[in-house]
Amino acid sequence: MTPAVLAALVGAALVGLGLYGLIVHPHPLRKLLAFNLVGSGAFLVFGMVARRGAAAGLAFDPVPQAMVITGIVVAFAASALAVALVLRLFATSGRVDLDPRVWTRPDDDSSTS
Amino acid sequence: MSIQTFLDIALALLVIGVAVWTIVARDLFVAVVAYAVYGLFLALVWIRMYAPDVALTEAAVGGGVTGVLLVAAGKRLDMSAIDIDRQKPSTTLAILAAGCSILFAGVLMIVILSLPAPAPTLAPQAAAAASGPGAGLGNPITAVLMSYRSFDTMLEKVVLILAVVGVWSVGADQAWGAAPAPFGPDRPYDALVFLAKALAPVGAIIGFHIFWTGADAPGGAFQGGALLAAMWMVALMARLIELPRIDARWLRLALVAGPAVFLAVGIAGAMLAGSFFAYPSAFAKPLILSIEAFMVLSIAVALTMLVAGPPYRKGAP
Amino acid sequence: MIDGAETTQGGDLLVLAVLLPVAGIIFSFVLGGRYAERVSICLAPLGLVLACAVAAAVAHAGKPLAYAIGGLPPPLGIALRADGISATMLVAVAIIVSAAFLYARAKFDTPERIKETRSALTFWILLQAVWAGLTIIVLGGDLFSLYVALEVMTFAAVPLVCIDGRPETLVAALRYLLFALVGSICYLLGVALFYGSYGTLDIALLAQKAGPNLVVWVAASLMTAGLLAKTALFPLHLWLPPAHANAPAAASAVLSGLVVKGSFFLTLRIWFFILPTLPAVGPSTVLGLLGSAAILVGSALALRQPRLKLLIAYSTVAQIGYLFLVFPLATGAHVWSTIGWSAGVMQVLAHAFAKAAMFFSAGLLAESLGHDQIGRLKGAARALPLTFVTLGLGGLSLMGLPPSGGFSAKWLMLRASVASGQWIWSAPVLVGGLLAAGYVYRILTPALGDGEITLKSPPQRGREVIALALVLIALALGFMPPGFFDFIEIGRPLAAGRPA
Amino acid sequence: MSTAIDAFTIVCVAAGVFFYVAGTVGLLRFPDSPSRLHALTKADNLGLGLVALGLLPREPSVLGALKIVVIWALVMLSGASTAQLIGRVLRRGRR
Repeated sequence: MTPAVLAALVGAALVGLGLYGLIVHPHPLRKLLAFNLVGSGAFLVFGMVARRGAAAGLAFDPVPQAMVITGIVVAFAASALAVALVLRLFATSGRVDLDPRVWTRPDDDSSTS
Repeated sequence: MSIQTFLDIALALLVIGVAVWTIVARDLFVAVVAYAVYGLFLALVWIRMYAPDVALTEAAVGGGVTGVLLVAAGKRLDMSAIDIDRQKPSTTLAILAAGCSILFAGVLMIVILSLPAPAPTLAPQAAAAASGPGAGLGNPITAVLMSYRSFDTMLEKVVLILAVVGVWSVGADQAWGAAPAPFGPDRPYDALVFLAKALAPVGAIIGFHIFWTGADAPGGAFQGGALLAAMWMVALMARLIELPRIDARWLRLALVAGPAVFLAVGIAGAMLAGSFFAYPSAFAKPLILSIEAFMVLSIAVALTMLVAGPPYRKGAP
Repeated sequence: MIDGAETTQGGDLLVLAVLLPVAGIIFSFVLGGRYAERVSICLAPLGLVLACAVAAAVAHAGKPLAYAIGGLPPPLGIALRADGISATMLVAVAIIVSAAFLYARAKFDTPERIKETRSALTFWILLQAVWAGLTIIVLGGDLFSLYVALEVMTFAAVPLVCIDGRPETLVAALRYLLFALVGSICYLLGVALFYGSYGTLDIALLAQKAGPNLVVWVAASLMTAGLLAKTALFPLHLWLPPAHANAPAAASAVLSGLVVKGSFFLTLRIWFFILPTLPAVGPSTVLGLLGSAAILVGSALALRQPRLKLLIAYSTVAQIGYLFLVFPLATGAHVWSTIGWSAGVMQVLAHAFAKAAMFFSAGLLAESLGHDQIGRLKGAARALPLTFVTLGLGGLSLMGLPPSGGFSAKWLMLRASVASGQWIWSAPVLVGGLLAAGYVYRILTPALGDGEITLKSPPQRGREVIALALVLIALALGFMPPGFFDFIEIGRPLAAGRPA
Repeated sequence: MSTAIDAFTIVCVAAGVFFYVAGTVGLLRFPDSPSRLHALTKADNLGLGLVALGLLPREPSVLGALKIVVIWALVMLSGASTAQLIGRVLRRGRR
């Protein structure tokens, strides 16, 4: 087994681990951490694909590596947006539950337009 | 077993161990710190995959800036975790989740091991193209990002702008136009001030260096921009400088500079080189470097503003 | 050279169609304030003209348009392509987004003497971003570009949901974001596996290379699962109703009518364009069953909602279910699969226009009455006649009664299920129609009855007309000439009469 | 000549690794946070310094050697500042 395949297997394990965290943890920030684990696991799979494509004097295929760089930046932007939402939710309501039952009021009269 | 294999396996176990810690940690803040540590180890894995560019990005963006973002948020949300963590997941849910996750990871592993060999690759084309007349860049990743997949790279900058708009949009109406909340206390520790004064200029130079060598060696706009953002944040924490108002014209211009110049050069390519986003072959390298210079600016500003959060005014709900 | 890798005549139009909204975002962000609104309003007609030009060029050429960006063809470069269905979607997107721009002006204008407001600036930028994302999704020829486009759409749609800042909307937005992000990562894993197998992400090249093997099955399943989370197909629909019901009406219309169709469109791309020859009876049946369940569950829940916007949002869950019947009804190179394909496209269009019109009307109703409680609508039809005409006509299309696009779609679905001998799929179509009649009836009956209604503000004729215009398009879809159904087959592999 | 350089490198790096191990043992075994911090910073500064010193003669270009020195200096700077900050937090916590 090459280091690249090993890393991809680690990536698969990280994806599984992150999924578990996403399902089990109620706190949105914990869910976000779990999502980031899933994301980095997926990037490792890309990394293996890049390393396996080593050819023509290059130690890696640059195309998937370029995609990982794009992906990392996008994942960071997503984290920033999620953090802003969680902090605002906490500031306006004092709680961060995602459970919809907490937020449904039987006499909801808010007019949304 | 060679020593290198041993080290690889040890690193793999370490990464998984820290990841498990992130998931199972009791305390929200501990989990966040574990994640920041995880980002650093992951950068080592990327080095072992012969991906120094990704390792730099992962260390700077994935570990560093994301770490700052999450640690700051974790500190402010510590209180919120107390009542929500009491809702322990039921054992059935936990077992079900574990089963699903193991199944998912298992299938993924089987597929990874059954990928075809020899692996398909675009490396020869990319290598030829990067050093060819079209680009003249020594770093094939920069060539791919800035020339062959320039369309994706431009869109990704648009994503960053949208993320900034999204983060600003959750602020209070009354705070609109103001600066985000400051990074640190009004009277920062002397040690931090010293660190910022000593580190920020050196770090900024290194950031520019990483961007500049990115054309031919590992590095580039993302990594350089992330490092500049980190240095700006250090200076902000020490309150050497203050965050700009979000309606400042220069801030808006800096945020769009990268994609806007990219777009302009792309459209000019239609007239000068016969195709949208084509570079005239004589000017390919200088054009790419100048686009990247604007991108470094946009990335550094966007990352910092994303960590800084929405505009803030005392007393606004 | 491979077909579809070279730039064709008229390919420039595709790049312009993508760059127009992107430039709009950049200008709006820099100029700020009320210029964001002006930029949007100026660009909308240009976008519509471009979309029509693309459609005309595709119809004229009789084959897909393509543009290799930077003159660098795939696999190393990226191509944009427009075939029959993407040109059709492009026009629909341009019309509905333009309508949303016009409709939103009343609510999201920047008042005089204020330089810039939070909701106005962000709303206009984000709505243009939704437009940009959808444009790239329908024209993109590269699976990774499509990933970035999906993210553009997510980053635009999520803040739109919580633009009014109440905690409920923030929770809805956060749930939406988490679903969408996990969906993106699943999609991305599939992309990695495709690249690892074939060394390209170009749709046309993959279509030539991909064959039935384990990696392809898993990659396609992962991508489909991720896209289903974004499309909100049952049982991944939980995020949709609160998100769509809480967004401002102009945004809800675009989210419900178009954004969920964006990720659905990519599932079509995977199964009908990349893997058309796969013996996909199993996956098609699963998707058909999930769709059927969505129709039943969504409709049943719509019957129980207390608020009009929630009802319409649950109706979206049901109508999304219909879309997935296209998989069992159009997979493979059968004579009847053309009928199934036409049915699917018709359902996409009819639902997009009808649902946008209904959300516009629900927004107007809520502004005029100060609430949207269905229990308190007694006599509202007399006070807001035009709004209720629109709601009624939209309901007509949702139920599948003639003459409407909804009727054509459901009629074609029934025909395809009969022609293919898969009678089973006619059951959800028929039951769904009955349930839809039930929930439309729930809105209209009290409104048409007697009752005292006090309006907080008078009806706004201009905005009512915009909603009415959209619903009239939904009805007009029922009269599409046969040429239209030939048009949407352009570029589809395995289209009837020309197997690959 | 090259043997001498090799020997120099081996000695320096081995000594550096020794300080790392010692620091890590201290981190794990010392009873309270200030003494753990003490062990850690000493190990980092000295250990990394020796490793850097050992690698210096192997670097062909002056620029490369300069980079190694800068890395060492940066780690010392950040290590010292972080230790200060952690120490401050600890003192505040005890009060």
